Amino acid sequence: MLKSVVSKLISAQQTCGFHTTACLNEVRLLTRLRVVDNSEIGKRAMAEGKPPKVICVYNKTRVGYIGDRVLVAIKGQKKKGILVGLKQTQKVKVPKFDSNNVVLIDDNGTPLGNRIHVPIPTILRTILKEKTHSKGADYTKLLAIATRFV
Amino acid sequence: MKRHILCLTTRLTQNSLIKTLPLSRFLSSKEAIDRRYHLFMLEKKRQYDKVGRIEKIEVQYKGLPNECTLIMNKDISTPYDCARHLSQFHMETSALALIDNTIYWDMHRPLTENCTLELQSFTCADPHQVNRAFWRTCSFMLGACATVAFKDSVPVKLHSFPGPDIRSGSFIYDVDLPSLGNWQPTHQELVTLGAEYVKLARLNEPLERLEVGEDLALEMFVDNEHKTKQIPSIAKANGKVTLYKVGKHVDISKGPMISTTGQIGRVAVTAVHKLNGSEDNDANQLYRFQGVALPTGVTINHFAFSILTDRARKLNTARSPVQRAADCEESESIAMKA
Amino acid sequence: MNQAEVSKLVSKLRIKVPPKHRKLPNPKGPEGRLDKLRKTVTGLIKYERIELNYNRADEARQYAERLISEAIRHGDCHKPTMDTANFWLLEKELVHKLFKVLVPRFENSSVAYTKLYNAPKPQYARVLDKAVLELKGNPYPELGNKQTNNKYFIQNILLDAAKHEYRQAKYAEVANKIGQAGNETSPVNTENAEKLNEKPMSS
Amino acid sequence: MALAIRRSTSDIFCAAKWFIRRDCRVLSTLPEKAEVEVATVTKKEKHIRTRGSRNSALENRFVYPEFLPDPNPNWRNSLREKLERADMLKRRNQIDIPEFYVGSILAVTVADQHSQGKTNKFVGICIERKGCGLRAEFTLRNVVDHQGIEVRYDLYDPTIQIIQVLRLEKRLDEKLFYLRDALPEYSTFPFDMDPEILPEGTPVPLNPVQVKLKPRPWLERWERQDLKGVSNIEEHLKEKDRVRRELRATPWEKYDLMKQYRQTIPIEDQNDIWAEVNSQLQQLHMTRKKMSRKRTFSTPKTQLG
Repeated sequence: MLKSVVSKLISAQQTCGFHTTACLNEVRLLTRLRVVDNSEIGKRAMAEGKPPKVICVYNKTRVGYIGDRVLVAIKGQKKKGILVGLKQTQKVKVPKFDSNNVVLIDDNGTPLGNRIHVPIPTILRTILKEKTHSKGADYTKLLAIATRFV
Repeated sequence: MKRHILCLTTRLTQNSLIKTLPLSRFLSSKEAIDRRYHLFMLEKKRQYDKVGRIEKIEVQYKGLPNECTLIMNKDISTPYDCARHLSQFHMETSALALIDNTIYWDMHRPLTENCTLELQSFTCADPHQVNRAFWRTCSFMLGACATVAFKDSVPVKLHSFPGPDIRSGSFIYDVDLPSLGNWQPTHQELVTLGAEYVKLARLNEPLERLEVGEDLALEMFVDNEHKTKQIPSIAKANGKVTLYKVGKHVDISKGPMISTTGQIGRVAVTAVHKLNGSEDNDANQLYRFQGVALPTGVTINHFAFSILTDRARKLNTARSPVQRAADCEESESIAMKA
Repeated sequence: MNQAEVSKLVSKLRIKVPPKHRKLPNPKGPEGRLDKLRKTVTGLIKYERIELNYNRADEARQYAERLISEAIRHGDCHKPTMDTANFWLLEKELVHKLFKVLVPRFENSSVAYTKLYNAPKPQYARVLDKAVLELKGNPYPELGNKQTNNKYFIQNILLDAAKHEYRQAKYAEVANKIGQAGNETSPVNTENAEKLNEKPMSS
Repeated sequence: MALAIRRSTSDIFCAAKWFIRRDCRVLSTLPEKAEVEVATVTKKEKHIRTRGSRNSALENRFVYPEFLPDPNPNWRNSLREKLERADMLKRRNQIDIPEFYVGSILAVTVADQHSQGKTNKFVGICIERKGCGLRAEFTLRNVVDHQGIEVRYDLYDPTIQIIQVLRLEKRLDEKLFYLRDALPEYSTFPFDMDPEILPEGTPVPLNPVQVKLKPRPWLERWERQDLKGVSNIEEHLKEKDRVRRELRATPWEKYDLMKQYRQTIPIEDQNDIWAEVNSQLQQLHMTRKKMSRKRTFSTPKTQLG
């Protein structure tokens, strides 16, 4: 009896039960990222098909935006990285990438690799400069190893 | 019974010498109504049979939805039949027919010759004659209402009603109530009269017209001394008396009248005034019934209608049949006019 | 902010178009909604005057207007318009009526092709609003009473007479007052009072 | 191979380039071409053009769609629209905003405070044009170093320095979002591409290329969108998807006359708008044409030199 009523209700209501809006593609906890530098660990992780996962985003909203520092789990290790390209819709003139790109760094902000093989958004220059404090980590080293800016 | 009445009518039409049956003087009002109704129907049937071979006439209809020519039966078809050929809308709304742009014709009166026909409703461009017919019909219906509203113990003798005067604010009927000495109706009684009126109107009866000879008219109104007095002067012109019938009620009126009683919409019987006439008149218990009505489809604010009813409560100053000594003739002339 | 569609050109409708459509709730969803409206539009084109619920009438009116304006704009040789007419008119002889009767009727019209009236409903009943939807130039008598202000209508005559009588009574009252005052003070004013009394009579 | 041919032709015959270009493109973009369809489409295009030529002002709607206001009456405001149109014309006086369509290849140079040279150039295929008035925007897509990149630009952004149309053409679809799921060569364009000049008076060519999609998963359900520019969509579908597509199909939508009406600006309104801006737009167009003619005369000289 109840079942039939429920089934009737469901058939009457043709809209699907889940929301169908486009997803936001935000970088949050457990998001898979793509390592775009040529660090050894990153290259191996990508080659094995085990891309790193976000386990912490170092900002207050816990949603990673461009230039944010993240903690990733990569090949059983915890590494820090900087988001250098995002899938989610960006502001005007800021490029939107087809994948969420990360460059691995150590605690001082020095990249683990010595080359980035994809383009980097130019806005990252300003963002990283702002984030660098005189006594803290120096993130601008990352810009030095970039091959191309868009 | 039927046969008896038949032979009675044949005698009457042969202008029999019998003046009045003494019995009929003492008919109760209900019996008198029935008798009048039967006589009316028999006369109507007789006139219908008299038509004989059916001839055709051409009626040129003017107006919506388009002009057309209708082939109708002479002396049988009425403007109402023409309206039935057009639409239900025409049947329900037209109140009066205009023949050849000059003569106002009842909807239920047979057409006699080739003519042009216009159907007039209450909302036509010049509704003067329609309004007069409406007011006349309302008076006529008030008489019908007065005859049936009282108990059998109260004899009711209709006197007459003057020609329609809409600007006076009320339609009236003068009724003789000999057994009621000094009756002043309460509000409840007026409401009851109004309800009776509405009940009659809702029956949606057509108003049928018939022209009869003076003798038959006298025979029909034998129980009503006022009418019998009026009839000779009415028939003076051409020996005919025009009668109208609605339901079972038959009364004298000049016409024309509207199509059906259903066209009377909002109605109120507002007052009954005693007319104080001279002592020598036989109708000294004469009462003037007053009311106000609007056609169906006319919507009016209740406040505006209350203004109309308030005004209709005042004594209508139309000429009273008992005002002066020589009023007898006048009242007849009034009745003739009506 | 959306960009306007440019691939199609449409004529402007002469009716007020609400910003959003009505859903006309239906278990079949938008398809069922259009099915409902198709029936109504077909009925409107066929009978030229129909009575129905207000919501559906208002919605169907827009579609009927669009259909007629498309037919006028493109004519009967335009394949997509024919296709649309075929979809909207469930009875196929009405397609001919649309192109052969309604298009000539409305071709030079500068106003809307349809008319929507609010229909009466019982005062204390919980029913949906009713409406009458009609094509202009239909053969039926008009719904609205054009001559509502005819002074010869019986209700207007009655009210006019009542007003006249009321004024007469007022004038008489005023005249009486002045007359009394004049009697008390001086006899000269009585003439004025009489004049006052006469004036409304003449008017 | 294809690229080589194109380079050489562009170097040698600048004027003859357009005639050969078609063939080049056929080679370069690996189209799954349906010849019949192309023929019909081009015919239709011509038909539209010839029809539209009667009313040139109305034709503006294809070239300058952002001059038409938002069709949603809740967001209409005649005064704001008028002011915006005036501002747009002022901006167009300052900078040449050329005619381009979805599918055209553009190069945009913007003033960028973040970059070292203070300017930033991006080349890509326009995959979307949207918005109206001063908020009109377009999106360019390109694949650089095997990384798909999309950049959104405001059309009337004051930081834009040059908008150059490298190849003026249309595609089969209104939006080219499916390029995100297509093989990367369909959206790869070199940054040093040369502009291709169309001869005077030719209609805007329609590129009938049909792209190949990568295997699933996809970003959207492309199979439900009735795309004409995708060739291999059926290969990747399961039976379930086809059933779902049938279930979700909305064949009645093309008959929903009011839905169409609510998405468009009626002719009468458009006529008012174009009457307001048409003369200035024409004037601008003529001056730009003169300028560009001068430039074309000068360029071969330098090349020869």
